[in-house]
Amino acid sequence: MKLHEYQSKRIFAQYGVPIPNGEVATTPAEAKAIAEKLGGRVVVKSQVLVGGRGKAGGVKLANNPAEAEAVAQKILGMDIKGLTVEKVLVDEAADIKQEIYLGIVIDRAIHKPVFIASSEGGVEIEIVAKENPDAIIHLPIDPLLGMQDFQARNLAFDLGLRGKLINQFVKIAKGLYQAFINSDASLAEINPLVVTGEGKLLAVDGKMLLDDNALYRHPDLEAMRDRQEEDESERIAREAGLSFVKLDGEIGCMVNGAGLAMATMDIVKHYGAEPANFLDIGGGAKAEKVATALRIILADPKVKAVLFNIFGGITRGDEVANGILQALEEVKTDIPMVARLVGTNEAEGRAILQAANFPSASSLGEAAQMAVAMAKGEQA
Amino acid sequence: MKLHEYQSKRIFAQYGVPIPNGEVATTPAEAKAIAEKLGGRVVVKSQVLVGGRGKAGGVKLANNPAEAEAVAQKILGMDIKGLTVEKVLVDEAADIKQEIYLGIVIDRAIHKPVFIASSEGGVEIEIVAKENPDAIIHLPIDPLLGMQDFQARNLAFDLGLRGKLINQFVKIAKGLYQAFINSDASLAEINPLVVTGEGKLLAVDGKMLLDDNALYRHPDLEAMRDRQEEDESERIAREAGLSFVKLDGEIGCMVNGAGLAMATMDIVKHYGAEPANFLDIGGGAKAEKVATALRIILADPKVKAVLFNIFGGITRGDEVANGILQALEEVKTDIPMVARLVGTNEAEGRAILQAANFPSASSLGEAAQMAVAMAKGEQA
Amino acid sequence: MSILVGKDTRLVVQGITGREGNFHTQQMIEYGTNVVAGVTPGKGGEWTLGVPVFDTVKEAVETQGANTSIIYVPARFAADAIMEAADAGIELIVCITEGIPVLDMARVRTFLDQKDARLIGPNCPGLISPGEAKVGIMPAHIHKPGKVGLVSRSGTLTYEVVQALTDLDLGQSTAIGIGGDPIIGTNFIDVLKLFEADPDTEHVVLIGEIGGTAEQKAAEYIAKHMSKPVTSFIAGRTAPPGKRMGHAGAIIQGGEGTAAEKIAALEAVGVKVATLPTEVAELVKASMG
Amino acid sequence: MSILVGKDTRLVVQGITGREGNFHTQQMIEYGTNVVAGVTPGKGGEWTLGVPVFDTVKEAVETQGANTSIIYVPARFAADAIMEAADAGIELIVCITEGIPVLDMARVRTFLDQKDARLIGPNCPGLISPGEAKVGIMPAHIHKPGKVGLVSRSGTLTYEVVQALTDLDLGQSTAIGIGGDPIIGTNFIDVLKLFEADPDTEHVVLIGEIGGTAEQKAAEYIAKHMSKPVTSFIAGRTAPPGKRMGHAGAIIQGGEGTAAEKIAALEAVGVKVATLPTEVAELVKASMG
Repeated sequence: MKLHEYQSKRIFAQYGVPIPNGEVATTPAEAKAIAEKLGGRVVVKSQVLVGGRGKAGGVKLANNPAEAEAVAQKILGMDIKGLTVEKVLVDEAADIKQEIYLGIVIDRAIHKPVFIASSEGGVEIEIVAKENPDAIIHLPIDPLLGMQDFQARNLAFDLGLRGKLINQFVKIAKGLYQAFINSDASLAEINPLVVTGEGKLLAVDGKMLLDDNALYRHPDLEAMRDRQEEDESERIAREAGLSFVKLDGEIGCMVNGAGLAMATMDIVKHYGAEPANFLDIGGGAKAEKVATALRIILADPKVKAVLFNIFGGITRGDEVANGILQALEEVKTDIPMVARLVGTNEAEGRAILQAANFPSASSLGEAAQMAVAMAKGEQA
Repeated sequence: MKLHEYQSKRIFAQYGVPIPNGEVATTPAEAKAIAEKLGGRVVVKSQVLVGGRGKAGGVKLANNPAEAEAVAQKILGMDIKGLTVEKVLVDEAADIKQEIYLGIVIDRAIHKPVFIASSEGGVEIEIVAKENPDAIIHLPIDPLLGMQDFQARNLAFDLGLRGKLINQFVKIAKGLYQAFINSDASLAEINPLVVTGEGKLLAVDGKMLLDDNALYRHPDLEAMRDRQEEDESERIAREAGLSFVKLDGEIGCMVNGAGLAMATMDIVKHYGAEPANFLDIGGGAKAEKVATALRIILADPKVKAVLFNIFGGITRGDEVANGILQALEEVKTDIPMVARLVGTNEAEGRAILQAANFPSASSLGEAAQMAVAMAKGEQA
Repeated sequence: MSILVGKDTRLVVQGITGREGNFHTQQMIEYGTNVVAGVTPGKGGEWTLGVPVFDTVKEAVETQGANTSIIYVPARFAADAIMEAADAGIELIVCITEGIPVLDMARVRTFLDQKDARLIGPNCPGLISPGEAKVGIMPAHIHKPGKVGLVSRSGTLTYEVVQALTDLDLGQSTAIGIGGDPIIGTNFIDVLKLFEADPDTEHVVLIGEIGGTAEQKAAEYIAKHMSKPVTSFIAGRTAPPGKRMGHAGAIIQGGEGTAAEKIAALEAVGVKVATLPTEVAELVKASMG
Repeated sequence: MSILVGKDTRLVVQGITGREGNFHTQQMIEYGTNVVAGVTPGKGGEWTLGVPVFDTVKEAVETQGANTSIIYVPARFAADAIMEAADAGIELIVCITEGIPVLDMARVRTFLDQKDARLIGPNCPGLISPGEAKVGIMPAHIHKPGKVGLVSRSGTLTYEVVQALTDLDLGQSTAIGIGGDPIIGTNFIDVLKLFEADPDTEHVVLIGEIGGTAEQKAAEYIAKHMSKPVTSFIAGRTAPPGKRMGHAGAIIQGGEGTAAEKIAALEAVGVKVATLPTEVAELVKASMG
């Protein structure tokens, strides 16, 4: 789950990370009022859950409250990569002398959280990684020991910080680590962490991604979820316990297993069509879940054919077959479909489909080709 | 630092350990009022910082408020091993079906906290250890990982607990561990942890010892210190940063280094007298600290002679010599004294003492013999 | 012959009285796996499917000599179950459970660094040495004994490839699903090493997917240390960036972890990479002659 | 000859600009110890006593090849300083600091189990190999080179015994104070092992005190593994139970850890235990002939 900049920074602030004074506005008038309260120059920042909002014109400076209002007027309602800006963060503008990147991710290979830091902050870390990999510092943290002061100091000195900035940095790095751990984050990032003209460190921008698997123990964070984050169909799927990602093609796919679901998408493409979605019904799915999944697929008007690919292990063929038929009773549709069922209880599943005159295929390749042909109107 | 039973149990309760309802009384009338509020049978328990209060008659059952008042009347003011009972805890009496011992200490050899548990609770664990060592379960906890559920479950099953008691026990063991860690304890003990007639676990008695070195980060716990815990002179010494233990003999000892201080006490005894105290002035002690130490020693009317034994490493002979003379200016006394100064700046220190006609010895043996003789009035 | 599980496996099932655990225990017993114990705290002393149930893994090890464990407990209890097994002296722990928080696994893996136990998974189908033992949830009938070693980040996609191999009469020495999570116990390289050393594995199939760099690291290892031929399939060529494709580990982040770069890395070291799952079997067949 | 410190020691002083750290650095340099660096965060680039100061131990190791560290930082920063040294690759860490919370040390020792570093202390006087190197705070002039290896839980009591040895012309190979805290890095047995293996140590002196069971364990070890004679002194025969005698580790608890039981354990395995500190030297003299 993604958090907005203002949400991420508020969490960081709870762990002692200094952030600019600022508030969120949903109207230009509110933006003006916040700018008046803050006094001085402010920055008006669109809060959308995609990257590249700066380039898209979604972040603007304002010298006074009137300007803040005018700028907010422009930004609110703006479309950034398909998302409409509904909120802006109005922050005190910082006097920036230096920009640092400071982030934490999970390093899969060493199975530990790792700090990523660079004295070349303010740009995307992926760009620094590509253009100047030596400018990036990696510091793994033992998740049992936690972050130690000496590690934070080493990081500070490696970033070239000196004097009073050292102790400020130690506090920020340890706070960020604690925020990462206590929120079950998969990413916590301050970019830029700036050195101000007064010699203070300040987290000017922040970002957090949370581990969906751990949200059950963070109802407070779950409550921060923005409906912008996901497509309506993705939300319904998530609430039903389905893994679903909306795509742009015409072949709806329902598969058990994530790897097989990806392979099924690839095969659809291989045979000349585009998948309409990724959908993994998970292990051991029951009829009701299959029906929900089918409703989600059919709700997409672009879908011209549906491909079921079930290789039973935990999941049983008869359960899936019943789910398909049950869903079709509720959702009357003319969209053509083909199913390929193998594995646990495959015979029972196929018998159920056959009795209902539902088209089926014996191999994945055949099923994909049938679905593509159906979508092109070559078969019904 | 030692905590009272009621203090320990309140801390445990903060970590989810169930304790009996109860309150502290300082007068019989208060005890009666508490018993009225609780209703039913209560137990009135003296709160003193020594063991064996039960045998001494400091713990009594009362069937009704009037009895509670009468019992409190007896217990309050009672002398238990030299300490006067000033407070009683009035607790609801538990319906006890089984008594378990559950404690945590630091195991020096494996340098980890270790649970000590026994299904033979209710008596001192040292007695169980001596009489039935097989009845004691040891479970070390990795301080970086913390206590895991499976460890608590293993402990519960090993204690013979079954059914609904398992999950209660897991919660209690984890709570006790967290209380131990978060309080920087050197001992946290529930004895007995009882199984009640209603099938609930209840921490009927509790005890905690805290690590003095860690109290700086626990001002809330430091505030619980009872003046009963230590002799007045011990308190003054502690506040001055001196390690001091009051003993019963006639030779006051001032030494730098704990090991040497103990050896000095042993030598005093070896030469036929008894040490009046253990006193380590620590490394690098300055004149002012030496003066404070001397005042503490001389405040004891039993002291008949004072032995200074300083082997300078961090501590410097001249600083100590000046401290002795400075203290003697303030505290006019006829008590005879002898000093033995060697190590860092020993020549300077001896010269200072010689100039002031202060008796000195060249070896520890000689110094001890001189002090013993002085105390017996054989020399002045 | 086989790696990791076989005739010497003495299996304890953690979560044996749960729905999934019980169903798959029955399947494993039917396949011939030596299931010696089950564990469900609080149900010690009961029996299920002819298997004694214990309260703790420790008892299962002490009483029944269990050396391998398979875990079916819910995600929020799974990290504890893995540590319990390792602490009790289990040598091979197979965790089927899906949805364990990644920081739980970071702690578990760091804990396991101090232990002698090997973990397979989590979020995996387990492993099977056809004709010897099945420790997992895969449909047994699609497998046959043979000389192809198979390792995969996926579950059902593995079945697809196994089916294709068996259809071409290519049996398997051992087929292992290492799991689709960002942090797993045993990685491609660990398994490649075992297959390289196993005298009865002649050909290795590696099934990867988008996310992370495990396939690229495997490619480096293959170039340096593998004498046996390796064939591969990578799922997710059509996956968009920034979206998690079911598996918590299957996400293209910051442009990294695409199928294209993985395929390129493998092909660069001489690994044949199939376009379709069934093509894997054809490539293996061609290679083995 | 000597153990642990000697001519190859390249010492970094953590807390070199503090009052104690600076005073003792000067003393160590005067003794001939090869002090190659100091560390005080924020003072990197300065010099003191002819020694370059760095911000981090890592820099001191990388720039100056430091292999040994001595720590003089205050108690609340000492655990971090020990871990910093170990993480930077220091092989021998000597922590003088007194008053470190015991749970901090429990965490540090568990951390060190994963590292190659050896810790001496905390709350110790350090160690000295007379004529070669002094890494500690002991008065140097009382020592002389020789063949007695000395290990002690105490500081100044050790000086007392060393003085007595030197007075009888019994020089020392290495004298080590292992510290008076409940949790220490190196224990009696670790040092006994080193002395037993050191060709130039002929006799070992072990100085113990009340609290814990380290002396009893040492006695067991001596019985099984020591061919060299051991002489001992145990402080605290007059100490009362339940009171902490200065050292956090020196407390008789639940009737355990008394001087009497320690003396009995040592005598039972043939160790001569002196009644007075000076008597230790006489016993050694008699034994060495």
